[in-house]
Amino acid sequence: MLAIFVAFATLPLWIKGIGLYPYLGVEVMIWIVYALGFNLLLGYAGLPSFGHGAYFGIGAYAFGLAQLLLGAGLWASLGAALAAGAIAGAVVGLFISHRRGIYYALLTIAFGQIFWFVAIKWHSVTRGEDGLLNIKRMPADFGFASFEIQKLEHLYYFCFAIFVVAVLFLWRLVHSPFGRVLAAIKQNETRARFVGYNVWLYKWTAFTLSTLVAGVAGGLFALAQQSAYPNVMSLHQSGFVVMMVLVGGGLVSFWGPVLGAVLFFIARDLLGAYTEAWLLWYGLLFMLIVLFKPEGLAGMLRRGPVRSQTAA
Amino acid sequence: MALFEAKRLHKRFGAHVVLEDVSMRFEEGRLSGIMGPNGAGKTTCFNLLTGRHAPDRGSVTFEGRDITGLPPRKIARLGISRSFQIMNLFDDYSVLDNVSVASPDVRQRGFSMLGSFGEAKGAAEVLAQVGLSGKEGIRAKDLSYGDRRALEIGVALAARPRLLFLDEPTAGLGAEGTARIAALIAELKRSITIVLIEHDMKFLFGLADHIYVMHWGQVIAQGAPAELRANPWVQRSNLGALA
Amino acid sequence: MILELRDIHTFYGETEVLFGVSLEIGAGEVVALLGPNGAGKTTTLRSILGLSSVPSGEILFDEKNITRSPTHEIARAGIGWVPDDRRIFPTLTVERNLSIARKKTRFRAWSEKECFELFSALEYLKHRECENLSGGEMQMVAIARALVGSPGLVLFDEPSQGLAPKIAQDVMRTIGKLKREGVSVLLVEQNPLAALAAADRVYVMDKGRIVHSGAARALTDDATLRTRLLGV
Amino acid sequence: MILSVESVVKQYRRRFKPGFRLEASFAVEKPSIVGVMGPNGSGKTTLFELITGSNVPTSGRVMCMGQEVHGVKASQRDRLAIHYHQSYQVRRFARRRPDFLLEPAKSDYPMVHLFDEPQFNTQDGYIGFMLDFFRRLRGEGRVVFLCLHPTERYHLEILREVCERFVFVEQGRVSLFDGLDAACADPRVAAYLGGGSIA
Repeated sequence: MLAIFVAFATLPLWIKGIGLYPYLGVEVMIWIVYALGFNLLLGYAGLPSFGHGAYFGIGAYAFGLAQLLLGAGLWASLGAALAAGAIAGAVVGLFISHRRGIYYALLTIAFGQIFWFVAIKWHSVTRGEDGLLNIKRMPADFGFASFEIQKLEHLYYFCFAIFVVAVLFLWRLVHSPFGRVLAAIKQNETRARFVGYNVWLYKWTAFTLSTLVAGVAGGLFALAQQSAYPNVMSLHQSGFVVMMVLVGGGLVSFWGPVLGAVLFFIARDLLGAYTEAWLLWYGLLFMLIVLFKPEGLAGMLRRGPVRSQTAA
Repeated sequence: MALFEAKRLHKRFGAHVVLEDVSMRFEEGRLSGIMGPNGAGKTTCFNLLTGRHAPDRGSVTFEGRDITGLPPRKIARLGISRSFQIMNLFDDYSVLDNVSVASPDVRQRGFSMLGSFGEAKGAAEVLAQVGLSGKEGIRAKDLSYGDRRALEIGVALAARPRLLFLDEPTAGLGAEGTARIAALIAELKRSITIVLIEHDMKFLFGLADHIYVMHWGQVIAQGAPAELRANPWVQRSNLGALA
Repeated sequence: MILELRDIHTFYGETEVLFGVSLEIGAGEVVALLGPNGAGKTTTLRSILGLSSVPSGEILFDEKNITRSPTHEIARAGIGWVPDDRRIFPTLTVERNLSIARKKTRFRAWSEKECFELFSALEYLKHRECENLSGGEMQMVAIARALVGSPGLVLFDEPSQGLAPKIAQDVMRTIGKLKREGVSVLLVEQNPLAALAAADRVYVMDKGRIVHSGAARALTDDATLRTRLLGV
Repeated sequence: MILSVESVVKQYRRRFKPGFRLEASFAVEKPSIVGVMGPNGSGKTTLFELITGSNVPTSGRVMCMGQEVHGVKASQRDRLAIHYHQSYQVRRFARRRPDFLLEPAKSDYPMVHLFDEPQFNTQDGYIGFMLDFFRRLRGEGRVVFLCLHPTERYHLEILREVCERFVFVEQGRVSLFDGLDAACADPRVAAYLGGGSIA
């Protein structure tokens, strides 16, 4: 964990040296937060959600609307993003938490599509396909001091701070009794019921937490991009986070999604420089990994048999 | 009053009737057995008694309280625990974690998101009881078959039940494994009320105080082992030869 | 030896059901396999046919190891099967049911005519759809179907189940005829006396193990042993 | 009167020509255990289906506890009579009219139990428990039908031990006998039993 924090903390100092640019770091961190939150659901609770982009998008819109309509500050806008993600997830969770496996996946897709459709059609609020533009980067006010985050470098460190908090929270969460019970439910839902757990409530909570994190990530995204648009809510964007988690090895390691997100953006920028069809190659890689190495990159890096998540 | 009583249970799945007018009483401190040929409805009966399915008609009471149709988690929290015939363990968890997750201690802290998991109170005792001390760190799926059977009972015990249902605890075990489970159950019998489904007649007749015989989804006979064995047709069968 | 089981262990999922079963059947021999419900008789047949996984032990048929062969190869090697639920194609005629079962093995092929000689009733039924047959007639078709597949060994799973006494006796008599034609038979039965009368040797199973083996004659004559093992 | 089969005829048709025909008319007034025998294809299964209400008679009617079985809601018809085949209960009911037009069953628990070829294995001892069960059902005021092909001597012992009356079905005709000896004395039954090799 320390290595990752150090790497990201020093990233602005070396990233140009390897031919990339600092904004990429912001993007990667946002997607790592999003992917880690998603992995709470897929990797730990074993619940496949294929329409997760919706909550990322809801976070982004909430951030933008809070600022543009209500004139909220940075913290309030981020709070709105978090709350919007959590509330949307909590409501959807009511409808899907008694399901599992393929039915769960199908329902999440259906709800994801509904939100995407609303984002496109509800023109008066979301501005349709154009999205919300001119979102400002407000100053980060800590009461005793206030920091401007207009400049990229400042924005970077603001995102880094949220990134650290989110990662620490999620890491703590998966090792808490809640996280362990969630993993137990993934392994054997029936047995968990018969030793007295309210499986439905755990699944609902996991979904809500994961959409809450997606909302925060979406809010940061709106802040970084200075806009919010429906594209991030589409089904294929939702697919990216699934790919990141699976390629990285979220099923066997907490850090899998980190690897997956980094690899995804490197692939986008490096492969993208050579070919328009970089996604095709990335998709092929994804297929190869799912077919031959379902534990993903994290699984490959481990020597010997895969250690159980419980031993950590 | 019996600790647990089921009255006139009926259950059908579509056109398939699995239980018809089944009544059973399990007295405190006794070991009751359920036997019957394949397809007689023994496991369905267990599923109804432990809340996996709700009966279409009939009632189930525990300590005088009506628990008919309650979900498994509520029944489990009242102090009724069960093991499964087809093993139902937390396969990727260690032996210790399997028992810990099943303990009421962890269950009560289950929504704690920032605390630490640790080892549940009493987990070591349960493991000692089922003979798995020293194997705490092994993953459930890496255990030998006999140890998995023992852990299956251990997970049920970890919930500290007052009434323990065991579904074919010796399924697939050879003579040695069966003897180990028999010794374990004989020991458990002294402290808790047990209900046991079993195919192995020698095993069941040696342990049980009262036996229900099921066939066609109904209780076709019941009584103490000696009473059941007195039947002349039973005398001429393998069961008679066990006496 | 036409069939030899050497210490086989069979599992359903992770549950062991056969604990080291060994048995042999000589060429042209009729062997009965008896035991209570759930003793493992049908599982033994399924293991021979490759329908259940046998991770340890060996099954030799006609001196070839068939332990891990797929079922269709085992059938082509010359093992016929008369399942307890018969499994005849209900919408096809008797004749058609037999013709699709025909195959060549190294053993003698039975012609349709020979089958009709064995069960004279079938001759008159050959154009009937099988769903309109009675239980006894279906059993005849199931046996004839095994024979046109040129078997060296036929596995019978409870052939007299659900049959009227007269028909059940006919089926047992057929087994005697097969023996005279050099076909070996493994017979699983609920009715121990009828099976003992038809068999040369007998194995008794209990809880996934063989608990007795010997000449059928000896068990028929030894009433004490028979009562102890079979309850009759 | 627990069960009465009143001039029931079931006429099957094959390609518009009359095919198999079953005729039955009998009554069981008081709780009892009735043995049922007859060659394969003689109509035993059809008879059982007519009694449980899973098969509709061409004419005549089946009355159970004073109710005509086809007048009772299909979902409750198993409270009159139930059919067991080997180890399973079979419940499929013919529905000619929707359930809400039919009357509810007056009985809460089935009064007629039809056991079709239960598997009796001498080795596992369940025979004794099954026979006790039949007797218990009769003791509780119900009627038990036990259909069994006696292929071994102990099958006859079982029938002799528990059955008071016998029904013999052959080629669509139903005959009643009081006691096993009376039944065996009938030449058709003797022929069915295969010439005394087990009797």
